[in-house]
Amino acid sequence: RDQVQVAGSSTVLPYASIVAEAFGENFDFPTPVVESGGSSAGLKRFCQGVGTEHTDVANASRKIREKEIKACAENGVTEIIEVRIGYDGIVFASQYEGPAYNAFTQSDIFNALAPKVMVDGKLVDNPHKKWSDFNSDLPSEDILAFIPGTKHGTREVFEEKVVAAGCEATGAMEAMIAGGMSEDDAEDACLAVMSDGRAVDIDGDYTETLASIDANANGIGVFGLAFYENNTDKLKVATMAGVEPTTETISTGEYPVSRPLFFYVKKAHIGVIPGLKEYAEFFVADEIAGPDGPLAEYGLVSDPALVETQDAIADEKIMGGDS
Amino acid sequence: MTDASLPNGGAKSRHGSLTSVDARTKKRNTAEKRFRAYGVVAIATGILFLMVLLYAIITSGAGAFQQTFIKVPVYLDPAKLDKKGERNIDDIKKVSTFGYNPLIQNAVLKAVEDAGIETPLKKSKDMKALISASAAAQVRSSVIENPALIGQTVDFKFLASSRVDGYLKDRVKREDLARDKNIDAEHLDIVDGLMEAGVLKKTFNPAFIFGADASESRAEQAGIGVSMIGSFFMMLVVLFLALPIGVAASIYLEEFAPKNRWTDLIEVNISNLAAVPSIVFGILGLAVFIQFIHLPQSAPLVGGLVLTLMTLPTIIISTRASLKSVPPSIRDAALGVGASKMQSVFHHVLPLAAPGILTGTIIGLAQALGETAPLLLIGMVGYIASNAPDGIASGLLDPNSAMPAQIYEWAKRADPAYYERAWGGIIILLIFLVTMNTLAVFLRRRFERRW
Amino acid sequence: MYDAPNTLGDTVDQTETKISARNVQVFYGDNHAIKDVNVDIENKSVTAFIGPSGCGKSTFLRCINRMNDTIDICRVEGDILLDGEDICDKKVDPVQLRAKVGMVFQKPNPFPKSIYDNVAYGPRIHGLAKNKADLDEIVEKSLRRGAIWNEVKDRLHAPGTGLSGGQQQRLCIARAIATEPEVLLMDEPCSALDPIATAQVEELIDELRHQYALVIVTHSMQQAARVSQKTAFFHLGNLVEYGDTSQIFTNPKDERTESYITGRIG
Amino acid sequence: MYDAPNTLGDTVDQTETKISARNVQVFYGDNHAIKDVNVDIENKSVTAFIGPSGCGKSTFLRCINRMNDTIDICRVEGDILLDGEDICDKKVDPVQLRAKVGMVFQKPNPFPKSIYDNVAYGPRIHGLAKNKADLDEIVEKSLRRGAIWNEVKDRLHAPGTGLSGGQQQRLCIARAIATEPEVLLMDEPCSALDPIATAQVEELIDELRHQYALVIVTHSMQQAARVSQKTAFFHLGNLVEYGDTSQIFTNPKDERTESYITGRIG
Amino acid sequence: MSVFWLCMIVLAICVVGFLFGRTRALSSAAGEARQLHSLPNYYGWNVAMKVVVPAFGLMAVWLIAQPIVLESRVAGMIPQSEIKEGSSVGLVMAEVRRAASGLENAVASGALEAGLARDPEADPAMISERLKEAGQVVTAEITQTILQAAQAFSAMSATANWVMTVLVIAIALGAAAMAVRQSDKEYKARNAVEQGILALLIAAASVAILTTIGIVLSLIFNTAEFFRLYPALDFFTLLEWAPSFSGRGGTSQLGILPLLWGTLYISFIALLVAVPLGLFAAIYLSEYATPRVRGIAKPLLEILAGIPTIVYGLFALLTIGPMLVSVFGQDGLGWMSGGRAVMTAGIAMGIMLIPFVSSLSDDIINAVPQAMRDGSYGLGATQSETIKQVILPAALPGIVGAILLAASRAIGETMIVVMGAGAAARLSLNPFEAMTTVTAKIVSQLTGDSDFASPEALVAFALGISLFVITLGLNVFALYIVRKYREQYE
Ligand SMILES: Nc1ncnc2c1ncn2[C@@H]1O[C@H](COP(=O)(O)OP(=O)(O)OP(=O)(O)O)[C@@H](O)[C@H]1O
Ligand SMILES: Nc1ncnc2c1ncn2[C@@H]1O[C@H](COP(=O)(O)OP(=O)(O)OP(=O)(O)O)[C@@H](O)[C@H]1O
Ligand SMILES: [Mg+2]
Ligand SMILES: [Mg+2]
Ligand SMILES: O=P([O-])([O-])[O-]
Repeated sequence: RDQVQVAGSSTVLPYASIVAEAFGENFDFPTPVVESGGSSAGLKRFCQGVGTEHTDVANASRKIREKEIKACAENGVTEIIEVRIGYDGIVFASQYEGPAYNAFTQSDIFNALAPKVMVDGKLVDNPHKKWSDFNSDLPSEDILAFIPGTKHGTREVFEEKVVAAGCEATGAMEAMIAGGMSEDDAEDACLAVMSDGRAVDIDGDYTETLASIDANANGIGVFGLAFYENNTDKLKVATMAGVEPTTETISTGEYPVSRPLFFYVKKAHIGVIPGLKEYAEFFVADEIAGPDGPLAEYGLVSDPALVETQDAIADEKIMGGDS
Repeated sequence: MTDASLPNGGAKSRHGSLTSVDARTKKRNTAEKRFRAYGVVAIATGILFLMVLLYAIITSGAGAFQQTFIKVPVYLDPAKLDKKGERNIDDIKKVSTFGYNPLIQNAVLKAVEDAGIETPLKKSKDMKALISASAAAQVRSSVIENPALIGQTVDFKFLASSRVDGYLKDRVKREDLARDKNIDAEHLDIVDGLMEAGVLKKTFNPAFIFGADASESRAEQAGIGVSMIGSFFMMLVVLFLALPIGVAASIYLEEFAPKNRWTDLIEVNISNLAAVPSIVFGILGLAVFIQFIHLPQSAPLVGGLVLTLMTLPTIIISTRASLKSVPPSIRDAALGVGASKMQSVFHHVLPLAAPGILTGTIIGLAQALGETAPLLLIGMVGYIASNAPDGIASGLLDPNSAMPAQIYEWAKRADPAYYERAWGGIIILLIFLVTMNTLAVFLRRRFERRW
Repeated sequence: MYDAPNTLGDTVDQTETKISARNVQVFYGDNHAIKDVNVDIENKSVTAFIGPSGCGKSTFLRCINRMNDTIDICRVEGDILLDGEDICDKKVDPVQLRAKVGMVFQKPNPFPKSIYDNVAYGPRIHGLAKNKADLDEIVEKSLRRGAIWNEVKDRLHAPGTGLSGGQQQRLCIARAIATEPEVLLMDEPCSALDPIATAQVEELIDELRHQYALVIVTHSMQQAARVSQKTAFFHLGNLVEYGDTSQIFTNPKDERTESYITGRIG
Repeated sequence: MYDAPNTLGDTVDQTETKISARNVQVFYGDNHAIKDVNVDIENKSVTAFIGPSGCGKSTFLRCINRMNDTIDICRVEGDILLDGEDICDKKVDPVQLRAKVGMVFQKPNPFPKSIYDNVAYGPRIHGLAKNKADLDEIVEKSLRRGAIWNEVKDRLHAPGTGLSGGQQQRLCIARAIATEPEVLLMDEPCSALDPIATAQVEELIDELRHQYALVIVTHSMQQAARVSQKTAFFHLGNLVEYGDTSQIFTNPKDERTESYITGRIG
Repeated sequence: MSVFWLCMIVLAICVVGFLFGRTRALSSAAGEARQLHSLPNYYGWNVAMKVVVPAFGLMAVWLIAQPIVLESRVAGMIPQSEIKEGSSVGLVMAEVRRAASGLENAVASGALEAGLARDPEADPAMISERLKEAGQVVTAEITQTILQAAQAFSAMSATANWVMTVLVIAIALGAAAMAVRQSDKEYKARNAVEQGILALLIAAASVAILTTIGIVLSLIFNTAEFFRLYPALDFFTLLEWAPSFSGRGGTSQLGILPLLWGTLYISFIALLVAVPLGLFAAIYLSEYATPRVRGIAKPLLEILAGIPTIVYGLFALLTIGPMLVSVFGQDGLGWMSGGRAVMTAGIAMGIMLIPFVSSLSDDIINAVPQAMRDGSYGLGATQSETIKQVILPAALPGIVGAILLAASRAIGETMIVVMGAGAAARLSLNPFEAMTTVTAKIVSQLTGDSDFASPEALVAFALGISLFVITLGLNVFALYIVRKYREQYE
């Protein structure tokens, strides 16, 4: 095998494909093959062993987990280089011509979608039917949200950074604990989303969310920033807690909903698979992953700590080790 | 002996004139007409759905076959491209595509100025939005191929960026531009001007049919050709493995295998394999072909093998059904003149079962041609921008994608230009399918007969 | 015991015409199988079609209940009148026609169903039985008349295709008479039967004759002589001679007929 | 013209046994179709099987070339020796057996191929023709012997399934003799044939007898008397009587035989 | 000698053997083919078969075994110290192989002298430099051990190749000679060849069995792992499907029942659309339509099976869904709240499945002998009565097969479900509600973001096995039905 083999997250895939293409154009190495298939599947193949029949790089839209590292090690994949390439902003958008969903807070989303909410200081079964039922600034439209399905890592971010935050902000969490729940249970309960059809899980991709929004004027959808930026003719974005999602607000951390993107390199393959190290270095080079590079242009929120990452790759620094 | 009593007159009264239809016959005839009408309705419904789908596909995808190009002369500045001036290929190679961008942007700006277009965009960097990011690579590779070009002004035909292309195809509207950070209204003024000047043209784009995939940011460059070759090789593998293996297995099970619990089990098991979700075949393929047999990843050969396993049940089920429907008297006739069982099967039964076998093949291959999920696990879905393979071996073993996978990828990508390409890809996939089917349908017609 | 031709049973006096064919031509593709045949078949009598193999007897027989419609390459011209009505008329429903004009085929073709269902099939579709008991009775009666009841009464629910050749033939006869047609066309109904069974079927034919018109194709001159009142002799697609059976067998007008019945042409 | 039984042709002097069946039993599922049959069939002679419809003639005939193997529910017990070798032996290749023991089935079953290919099939798979011309010759000769050449010579490439019933029957006879078997089993070969064609086929049988062993099933006592040297009478699955044809027809030992040939039991 | 040429030589021996076998058999019968036991060509094929099978068999075994044996021997030469931390013998061996092939290629292209390439004392740095110049891919500096290993590897594989070539050719020739000697007029060549073909047929049939074994094996270990992490009882009895992310602890509810219900419901609706439409279409095509209409309509319908499912998914989402909502939604009957519903997906899937039923059934119906139809028409049955009562029962096994195939496809479909019916699992009787299927969840859990060692991801395998067992049950039932009602014509 003489090309680098990459597999994993479909969120990272667009960026990886841009890099792979440029890599193929500028180096004599063959263009790497970048497969999609999901973070989990990518890491699983990555961890299946060392050797040419296994992939060299795994893209992931989340950090590798402890259990996975352990599984990797059991198969002999002990040295892994972790590379954070930047952040994915997660935005709330709706039909451009649709109702005026211009500004949300975490509490709004919680009030709209959680099964139990605070009404007049009491924890009750969610009585809200329309957005305006709890926030008069929002349009008087039936609540309908297209949220990522449970397969997506975005769902986790959505639950923790939006729903749970709203839970806390509205005081629902306190009320739950006061109602006799343990703190852990209350935290879990805070993540719940109603399943009566107002929150529609989308297991597919953002295109599917977009199609759903197209078919439902009153719906709001959860998108990646890059996807939104490419479809501004159809979508309008809402601010979250008063902050407009842009690459700048996300990279400064002002905008609250985002997640880091990673790729993992199998160190044992460096020096065996031609071009592997060069690819990894190229990926995080300033020209590519910097704030003016093509990745940022496409919608990646570039990592302020990019230099550290570049150094780490140059040194082939592995996770949890110091070699 | 025989019952001597005659039927008592009932028979006569039952039959009237032939032209006057009695009530019961009327009822039966309406039932008949109704039955026949169901058939017509069923076929009409099927074809109506087909037409609706085809209409949707063609209207959404036709645009993908045209592309906007910009023709500009580019000055290949030696000061930028070969600082040492030695025309040493290694030095030239050191200049990356990023180094070529300014040259191209300058050239476009010059073309804009030459065309006499009034625009507030004066900087060459502003021209970036007009042309495809592929331009730099295009220039770089022609320079590397022929370093002598350095220092000359060479005419290039660049792809316009997907937004410009979208503007010409009415996908990008001026009203929406305020929010689009990729392109501004002023750019569109330039586009209008360049079009008038004949520098910018929308023409048929063979690269869509023959080209390779491109990255997310270059929708205008992407083509389905290479993945079509991937599909082609996979279909070859499927056809040359699934058809013979499927037919052979069916012949064994239907004609030779002893009829006992074991073969019952196998029979049920085969029907059951048809119900195994295709992605599970992907899991199997990854484990067996890649991790156990060490075949290369992302290879059409592996894809073909996985799809073969997936298609086998379809072919086996249809073949067995048609073998079963050959009347036993034909077999007896052959055995009676001293043909062996094998000969009777191959000479008589198989030709009579051929239409059903071919139908199974048509449907099985159609399914295989359109399948994505198992390819996800053996690495054929994603960004696989290989070049067209240069032989059968490399066609089978080099990384490649497949048409449905390519379409599926495109449909997910953010740039709306990809959406159009996805439908365009579907058109090509269907043409591919129809070509494949035509052959089989033609063969099937030759074998059809009633006895 | 099978000696010179003689006519068994009483003669039927009425000579009402049941079926009359006028200038019937049949083509299989280019093959001109029936050439300009004119014939009047009488009601309440048995007409025998004789002639060498391949001369067109079955083809003509199949015209009478329009079974040739089912053969794509087959084209029928001319008129065939049943009770004065043209059966080829567009208004005529072939289904009704076939209910009136039953047929026993040359090759026995039992349905792949039980023996019972084979016989019950016709009565069921024509609604001849009011209830199960009625149907059972019809089935039993038909099988008895078809001279096969004794052989199958213990296996009525075994498949009809598992019978011997002659049994299948009788089953098909039973099946045909179960629908009580007015005209019964029988294409070599006794070809696979032993003499006794043949005699039983002939008895059935003679019995049916009192009510219906029957046309039988046979290769046995004796049989024709025994059971039929009229005989038609076909040769190479032509109806060579048609007349009273006794006349045909004792005093044929055409020399081809004579040659055939004396065994000189085939 | 069809008068009392008499044996046509010269008698053959050798009485070598070609086939001998010992305690043959056949079951179709629970149906005991052949009961303990013992019989010796002589070489270079014609043996006729007679008996009422459904008595097991076809079944027994099919045992001789193991065609019953193809019926799932059919079970054969006992020994059948061909030239002293047990044909049911595991070592015996049924294919070779069937090439030696040809068969004409009761229901004509031409292949859905051209008439030519129907006949040429056997010679082709047995390598009987060196070249095309040879094959043409074999086909023509077989069709001539099958008394059908004149009717089909202009349409050799038309499908065999488009023939009339009697023509199909003769085609199947031609197909069977084209492979030149040593033993020929014919299940009612003349059932759909007119007297002339029947006479031609009988002539063929008589001709073949000088070289081969033939077994024919027939319902025509006259035919049995005309062509066969030995006759076996089956009844309800039993071989009731077996002996010289002349003896069986003139002086039957068993009263069932007598009843049958005089037309009393069926 | 390359494998390709070796194959060619074997094939050549095969052809020659074929001719010899044939000729010898013929001459043993003095040129009279009829004296032979089998047709002359069978003698030829007999020889060909007897050459190909052992020769290629040996070659295959050798080619599989050689690298294993050689690598284990070469691997023995590599000291443990040479294998870096985190690397493996496999990776080092990959380097050895690459170096070996680099050396060979370089020698072949003349960039390196053969003597130098074989010199174990050669300077590895120099060698790698030369190799790079020769355009060979070398990734790391070649160390002395690797170079020596590579040289040994080259040498050994050259010898091994040579031995294999000789052995294979010898076996081919020997087998050919033996088989040709066998070719006597008494020899049962046809039986031998047919035995060979039968073996091939059996091998083909066992592919299906091996596939099953493979599927079960590839699912079973992960399933076991899943049941270690998650109680089986919950999996089979919980009425809820709500996976959460394992990062947060075990609050996932992974009950298969709602998914199973969705699967059956959606498939049922799909079949409700596809079976009547497909069956009536098949009946019309085979019994009523003119050959012209049939010749056009049948292939047209078959295109439906080849349209990518993503198109059906979009069609469901954008056309069928809104259409249903306008009738059954809030503005209409009020049964439907969103476009995504069991109905939506079921209808789209049904359309896709029409040709599965129509085309296969059409062929089977067409194969029912005309005599059956004649028998029925002769009794005065109408065409529809004939079809319903004679033809369909006779064609039953094939039609059930076709329907099963359609059902299987419905069960295995994902894209249409995800886009048409949604991703949320629900247990409800209302066909206008969103539900999802087992297959859709297998795909999404397998391609999702959750930790691959977590029950949320592993559940995909358990779902796969459960579905396998359940469909097996359905198939057994179908077989039973077919056996019971089958009517076998002659
Ligand atoms: N395939 C079969 N399955 C079950 N029973 C059968 C089958 N074939 C024949 N039989 C039965 O076996 C018995 C003998 O049948 P066989 O066909 O041998 O009769 P036959 O003497 O040839 O009669 P015929 O003169 O009518 O042809 C009959 O009772 C018949 O019903
Ligand atoms: N389906 C067909 N296609 C083409 N030709 C046919 C078809 N059926 C019959 N023929 C031809 O038409 C002519 C008359 O056939 P028909 O079946 O009427 O003969 P028949 O008198 O019934 O003969 P038999 O006594 O042998 O049954 C024959 O030459 C025959 O070959
Ligand atoms: Mg006839
Ligand atoms: Mg019989
Ligand atoms: O494909 P994802 O893992 O990014 O959802």
